[in-house]
Amino acid sequence: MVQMGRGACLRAAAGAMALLLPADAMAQAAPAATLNGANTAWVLTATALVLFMTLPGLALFYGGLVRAKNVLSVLMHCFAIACLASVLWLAVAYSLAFGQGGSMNAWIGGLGKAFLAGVGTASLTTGDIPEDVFFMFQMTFAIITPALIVGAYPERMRFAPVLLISGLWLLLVYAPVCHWVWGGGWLAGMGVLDFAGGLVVHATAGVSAIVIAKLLGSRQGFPNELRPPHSPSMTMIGAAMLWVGWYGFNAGSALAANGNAGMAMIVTHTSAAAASLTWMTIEWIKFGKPSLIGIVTGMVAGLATITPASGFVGPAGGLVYGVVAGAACYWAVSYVKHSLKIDDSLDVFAVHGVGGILGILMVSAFADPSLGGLGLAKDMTMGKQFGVQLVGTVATVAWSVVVTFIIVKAVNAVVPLRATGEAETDGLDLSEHGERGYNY
Amino acid sequence: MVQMGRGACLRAAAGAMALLLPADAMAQAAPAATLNGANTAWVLTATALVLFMTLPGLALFYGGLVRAKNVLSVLMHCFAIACLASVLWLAVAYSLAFGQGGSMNAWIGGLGKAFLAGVGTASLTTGDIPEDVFFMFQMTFAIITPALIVGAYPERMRFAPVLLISGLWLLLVYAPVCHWVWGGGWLAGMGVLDFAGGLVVHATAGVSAIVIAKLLGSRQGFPNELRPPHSPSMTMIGAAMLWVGWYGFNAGSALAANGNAGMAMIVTHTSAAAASLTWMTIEWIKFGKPSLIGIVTGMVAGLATITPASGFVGPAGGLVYGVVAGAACYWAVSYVKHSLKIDDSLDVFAVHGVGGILGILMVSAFADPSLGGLGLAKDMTMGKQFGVQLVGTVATVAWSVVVTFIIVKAVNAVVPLRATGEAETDGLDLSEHGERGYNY
Amino acid sequence: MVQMGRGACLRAAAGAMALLLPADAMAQAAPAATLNGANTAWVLTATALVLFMTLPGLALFYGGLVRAKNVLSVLMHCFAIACLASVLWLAVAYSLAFGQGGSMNAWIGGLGKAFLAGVGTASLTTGDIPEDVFFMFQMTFAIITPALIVGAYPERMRFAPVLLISGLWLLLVYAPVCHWVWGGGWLAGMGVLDFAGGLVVHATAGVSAIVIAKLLGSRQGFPNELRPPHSPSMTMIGAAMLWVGWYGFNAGSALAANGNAGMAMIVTHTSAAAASLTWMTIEWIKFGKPSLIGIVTGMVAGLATITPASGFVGPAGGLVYGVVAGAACYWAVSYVKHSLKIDDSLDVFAVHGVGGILGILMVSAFADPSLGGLGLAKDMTMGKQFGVQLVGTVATVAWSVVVTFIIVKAVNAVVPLRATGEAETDGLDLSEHGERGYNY
Amino acid sequence: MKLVVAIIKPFKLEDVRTALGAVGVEGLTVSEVKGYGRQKGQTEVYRGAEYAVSYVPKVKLEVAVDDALADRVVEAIRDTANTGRIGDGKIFVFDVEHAVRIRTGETGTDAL
Amino acid sequence: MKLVVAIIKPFKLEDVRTALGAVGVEGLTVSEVKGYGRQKGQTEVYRGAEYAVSYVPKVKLEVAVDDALADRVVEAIRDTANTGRIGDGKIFVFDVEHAVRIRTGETGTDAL
Amino acid sequence: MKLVVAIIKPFKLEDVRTALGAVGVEGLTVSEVKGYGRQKGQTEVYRGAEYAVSYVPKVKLEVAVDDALADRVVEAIRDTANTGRIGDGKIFVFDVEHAVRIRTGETGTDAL
Ligand SMILES: Nc1ncnc2c1ncn2[C@@H]1O[C@H](COP(=O)(O)OP(=O)(O)O)[C@@H](O)[C@H]1O
Ligand SMILES: Nc1ncnc2c1ncn2[C@@H]1O[C@H](COP(=O)(O)OP(=O)(O)O)[C@@H](O)[C@H]1O
Ligand SMILES: Nc1ncnc2c1ncn2[C@@H]1O[C@H](COP(=O)(O)OP(=O)(O)O)[C@@H](O)[C@H]1O
Repeated sequence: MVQMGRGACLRAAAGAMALLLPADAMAQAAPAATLNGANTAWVLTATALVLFMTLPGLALFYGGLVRAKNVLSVLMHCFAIACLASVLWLAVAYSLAFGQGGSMNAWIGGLGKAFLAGVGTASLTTGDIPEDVFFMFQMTFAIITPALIVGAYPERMRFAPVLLISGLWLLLVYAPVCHWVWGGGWLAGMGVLDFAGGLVVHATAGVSAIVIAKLLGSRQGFPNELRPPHSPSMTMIGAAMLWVGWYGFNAGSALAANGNAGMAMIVTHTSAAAASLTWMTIEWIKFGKPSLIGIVTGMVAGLATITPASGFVGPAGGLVYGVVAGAACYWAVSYVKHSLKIDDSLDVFAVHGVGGILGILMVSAFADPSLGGLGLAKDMTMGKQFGVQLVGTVATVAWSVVVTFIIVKAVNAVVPLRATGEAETDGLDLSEHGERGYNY
Repeated sequence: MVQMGRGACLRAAAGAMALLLPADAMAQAAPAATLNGANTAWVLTATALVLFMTLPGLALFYGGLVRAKNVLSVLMHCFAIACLASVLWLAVAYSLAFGQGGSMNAWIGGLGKAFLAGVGTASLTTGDIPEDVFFMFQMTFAIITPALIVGAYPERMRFAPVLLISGLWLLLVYAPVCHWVWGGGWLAGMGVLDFAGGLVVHATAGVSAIVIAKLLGSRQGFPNELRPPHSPSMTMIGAAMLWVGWYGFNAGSALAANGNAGMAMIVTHTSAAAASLTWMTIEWIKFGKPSLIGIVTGMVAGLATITPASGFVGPAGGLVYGVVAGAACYWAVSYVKHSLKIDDSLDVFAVHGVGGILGILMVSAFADPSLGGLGLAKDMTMGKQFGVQLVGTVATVAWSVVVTFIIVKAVNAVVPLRATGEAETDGLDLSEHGERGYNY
Repeated sequence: MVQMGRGACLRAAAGAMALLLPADAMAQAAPAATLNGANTAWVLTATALVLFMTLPGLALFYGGLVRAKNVLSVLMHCFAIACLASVLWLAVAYSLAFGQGGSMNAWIGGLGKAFLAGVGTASLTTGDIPEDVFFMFQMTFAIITPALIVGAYPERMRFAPVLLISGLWLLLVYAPVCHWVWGGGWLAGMGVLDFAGGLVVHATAGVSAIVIAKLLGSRQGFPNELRPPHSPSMTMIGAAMLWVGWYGFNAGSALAANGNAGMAMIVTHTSAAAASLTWMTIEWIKFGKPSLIGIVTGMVAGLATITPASGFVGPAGGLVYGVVAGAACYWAVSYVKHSLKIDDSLDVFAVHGVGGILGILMVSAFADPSLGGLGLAKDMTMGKQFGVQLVGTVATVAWSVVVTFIIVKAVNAVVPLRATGEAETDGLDLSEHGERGYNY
Repeated sequence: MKLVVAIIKPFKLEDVRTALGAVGVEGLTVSEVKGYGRQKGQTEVYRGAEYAVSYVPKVKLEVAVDDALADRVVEAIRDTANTGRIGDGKIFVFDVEHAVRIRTGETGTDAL
Repeated sequence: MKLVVAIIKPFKLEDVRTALGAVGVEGLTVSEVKGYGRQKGQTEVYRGAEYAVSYVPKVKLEVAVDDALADRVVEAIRDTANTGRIGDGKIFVFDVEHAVRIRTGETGTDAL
Repeated sequence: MKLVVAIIKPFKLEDVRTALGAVGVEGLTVSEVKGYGRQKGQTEVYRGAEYAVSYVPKVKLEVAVDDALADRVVEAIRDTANTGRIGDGKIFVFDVEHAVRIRTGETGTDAL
């Protein structure tokens, strides 16, 4: 059977824990497990890489795409969300996602690990790394996921609702779905394959993004008077950091420094490269001018799409993933903007939502050894696995849509989401944060 | 007893060496120690992370805060200091800090390890990592500490004195204090707790900064005609890099890839997040507009403050550290600027000095298991530990003030510190370096 | 005998493989080799560091040096080359470089490992790390080397030939030379010392750069109406990232987390620092104004020069390397620009070509224990080693010149290399990519 | 010939240009300026200190037109750039003694 | 009405604005320009090659004033912007035919 | 005295300055502007959507000269800035009522 990455590790760990012991006795209760320093070293490194994806990677990627008068507000969104998510993760969200939920465990973890109760420096879990290291690694995922959604609402949402929505979303959307898939919940039980977050990260964020964008309304002048990104270089810097950091995201999800991590890195990298070249080629053919914004958008599409599959497919699978991702997300961007006319401003749904879901569904084929994959889950056939993946997708999408809808409505009842027309004209940097991006 | 991090490791190693052997026979003389590859891998990584904090992290953090006409001079200061400190570290400073000082060893290491004499690729020290790796890791601390002081004197100090002061300061302030605390000196002997540099890094730099700022005088127009930071985005990029790099700084200081490193990373991260949110909240309440510069300044405060405690306190301690750091440093910034009227331009003292000292003193409480800490040093009580921490603080502050004062006076006698009024008006980029920051 | 780094490891591995087994049986056939997780963790990390050198490091370093109207085109070159090289590396180039070439093995590897055929997650090679990890690490070298050449032709070459030339160059220049030196080819057989790529990376790129620059012709107004770099800060950010990433490049080339990696890091760092200070001092003496662009150019010179020697020389050697690199490359920049009058616009030859070759030749002296080195290859004397190094240099230079010349001529016959005068005036950002760098 | 110079709020630029097109203006020149006047700049905060920014970003439009058209151009700008709030800006009209189209050497109204 | 245009050294801007306030000027428009003249730009160095930058950053001030005030405005600028060193800049005065405040439609001196 | 204002293509700036030097101009002021006219801006593409940029970067030159020199200055600009393609730009001449050199207080032609 293929090595199943984080999902499997956690299910095993969670199961053992449920049966055997109170949390604070955990380290002793798993006598076979001894610390693997090498794996720990790699996961510590991967944690730094994934934090780097949000701060400053994603912030710059998004910041360069907006107009100069809103650049700081976007950086601020990413930064403040990172801080807020970190505190919430420590307080309760980690426990909800990875704790023991008792009778509710199929749906949600309990509060037993709130504030890391019972987790000492000697606690090991998920195989052979310290649980505190695993906690940190997972925290960086909980940071980037709500931050991805920032791309849906820049240039017009006020700052207070940004924080309220993000915080609630982390607790009510991210934590449960994370538990279902990686925390030993019902999707894990069905054998869903999601190596590094196609459902947990990209589908949740992408789907919620389009819901928020729809409810919030478009920016002034959308879609005819769009302005080009104020700083494509800033966007490229962010994109490059995302690429590098994604090594930690995907190869780190192997939770081990071995050939599996290496292969995850290879397919991640390959998909990014192939998707970039695909997007570039489409633009070249269509407009005669392949753009920098285009190639890096393709890169993100390639990375988001391979994420759920990165521990399961082989190099050829990585190539196919990249080509499909580049083409599908290219098409989705136009579709959302011009057919649905939704101002999901930085294309979070088209890139992360579409990419993540595509990656989840395709994995049932490309994980199969016949297509160069490393193998499906035990006792699975392509068809059966596809069914499981589909169930996971539908459930994740439905939950994300409904809960995000409720959150947005509730927050809007307390604080109006939308900046005034004048604040929007002046730019959020000045109106919300009292600063200007460029004082040259 | 709590695992004591670098300080303890080094004391042990230094002690053994002093008793047993000439330096070049060291590897053989510690037969029990065998290379731990995992720990080595993590410290190599941490070394890269800490270099990244200075180049480009800190340089950008500071560069964005000054006016556009001085941005290159600030980048240049950080870069040139990094180069100079590296060469000096290799030449003598490492030996002064971590070498054997013989009868003077309480105060200063000797010159026995100048130019790494006797340290081969097979030498192990400080537990189970190669001494050359330890040397490199420590070098990155010796790089960032004098670079922190750059924030005290930008926009008006000439370049030659920047180099002279920084070089002398490394040898006369940093190296001795580092020896006292981490190199087996008198403060180590007293059992002072300073995991990753509250005294060695932040207190020395912060206190020296305000001395230099006072002696140098204020920028033209201070404090009424201050200009806002020319590029808050640049500052945010730098801040984000500092955060990521700080994982190496603090969790790397565990010198091991284990749960201790993981916990150090958690409390570091938590303090940063909590301090950021605290600073943001204060600004929000006071001005109605939480700023990007504000939140990232809070972040640095949180990180500087937790640094000495990062190997000793638990997650709740990290939260408290962050809240205290955010509030105290916020207050200190105004106090220095408006009450003391000292133009410590980028608030090095208010953030690093105040934060570092606070962190050192608070550790005596928060390291205690009763407050969720991992334990005090052997045979210590909270009160006794506080006494030791206080002695360490007073000694470090006094030494930094006196020696920095002498260095500044001496250098000023040779080369005038201050740029001419015209050079200041034109900006140091053109007048000192013949370049302009923005040729758009 | 000194530990010989990647070259030796690969030769050994390649030799064993040639004798014993078909590639897909490799893992089993080397029973003694078991996975070293610590080394794997470090090489995974180093891989991320080296990717970071190109994206965004090198891209920014180069992007800041051109005029504002061409900045995006330079970033695009680096990004697209990275993607293209990645796909080619997977498809055939890795196999050409590191595969078994059978009877042609002295010259080129075969196609046996095309698309990683036969390489699973369990395959080990080159000592004790998984071959897929080794493949990824090497890929990042194959990405940066053609990207280095971008500096020869910015602001005037069209985008299609950039891709064509880069792709062909990777296959026809990089892959063979890489095989000769690191893949068990004829230079490896002679005992050439090239730890991390003086010949393979810097000499090939530097020499090819000047050939392309010569054939392409100069930018309008060269050399009298040169414009200063449009963003020295951007260049400095890139430079700093290069420095940090170079830790992975050189210390990662030890393929192990041990004292050798540590020493490689030390000499790498030392050479960078010394070369920076040397360049700065020359400018200071000559113009009275040491510049930021100057100091970071010195840094790159120091890093390129130490690269081939980084696993072989000691700290003092690192210092000497740095000083020589700073002075020699400083001189070479002027020589190429003003005497040869070749518009190798960002000085690729003067810095990488001259630096890489210098480093290769000097290693025969400085690897010797008498000069603080870690030892020459077995049975070598300084003189004999120098002969070998010279042969390697002449062969690499000759091959690079001839093959690059042919590639350029061939591509130019299909697609004219040069942008029209008007496109050059407007800037390549708009004319080739339909974007502008700065929309403030 | 006259040169009509208008200092307006940046976000009104597109409306004004459209309006000018409607009255027959085919070319104009735009630059970014900073204005000081009744309208005060926003307040910026920097590490706990608040300070006022005296200058407000404005756009300056320069349109050379035939004497006959000048009044309609002034009117068109006034009507479209108006928001009724302070800081809407000013229009100044100058006499142009001589005009040349560089490409053709045409002068006077033909140069426009 | 007159338009007084002054090209001054950037660091003198605040002093000049204050001085103009003292003589009764309530609004003005500022833009960044590059000047070429007797004052030479600083020398920049790029990788071993030195080259002169011909242009010097200057600030351009435009103040529309009532005829009666024009001379005092010119004087105020001259006195405050003066450092006695080359490159202090120039003042030019133009005749304004017509002025309109966009917000209210007021014209002439009322527009200021 | 006259003020000659020219809107030209940026890459012609150096040539024009040299030509002006040849006819005796010793100082001038330059600013960056965006032009709207017959010449259309380039098309930009953003994530699959193409849109036209209406404005073209131009450089604005302002040269104050003695009446006697004005015609030669206009001619020099016209001849050097000309590429024969649309978008070459315009020259406008205005009357200057008064000029002052800030450093010395010299007025009129002496101020230049
Ligand atoms: N006397 C003046 N001369 C030149 N420009 C002026 C003058 N007064 C105002 N302006 C310009 O007009 C803009 C708007 O003026 P302001 O006094 O703020 O409001 P309003 O246009 O409603 O009177 C200013 O920002 C400035 O650019
Ligand atoms: N003939 C001119 N027309 C327009 N602007 C000019 C002219 N001469 C000088 N200037 C402007 O005035 C500035 C100062 O002129 P300069 O000759 O350097 O010194 P000074 O003002 O002391 O005579 C120049 O930088 C330029 O912007
Ligand atoms: N009526 C006008 N008033 C002011 N500036 C104008 C006017 N018409 C054109 N311009 C300026 O002249 C530039 C060139 O004009 P354009 O119509 O493109 O070509 P041409 O100069 O060949 O007629 C424009 O970009 C604009 O800056």
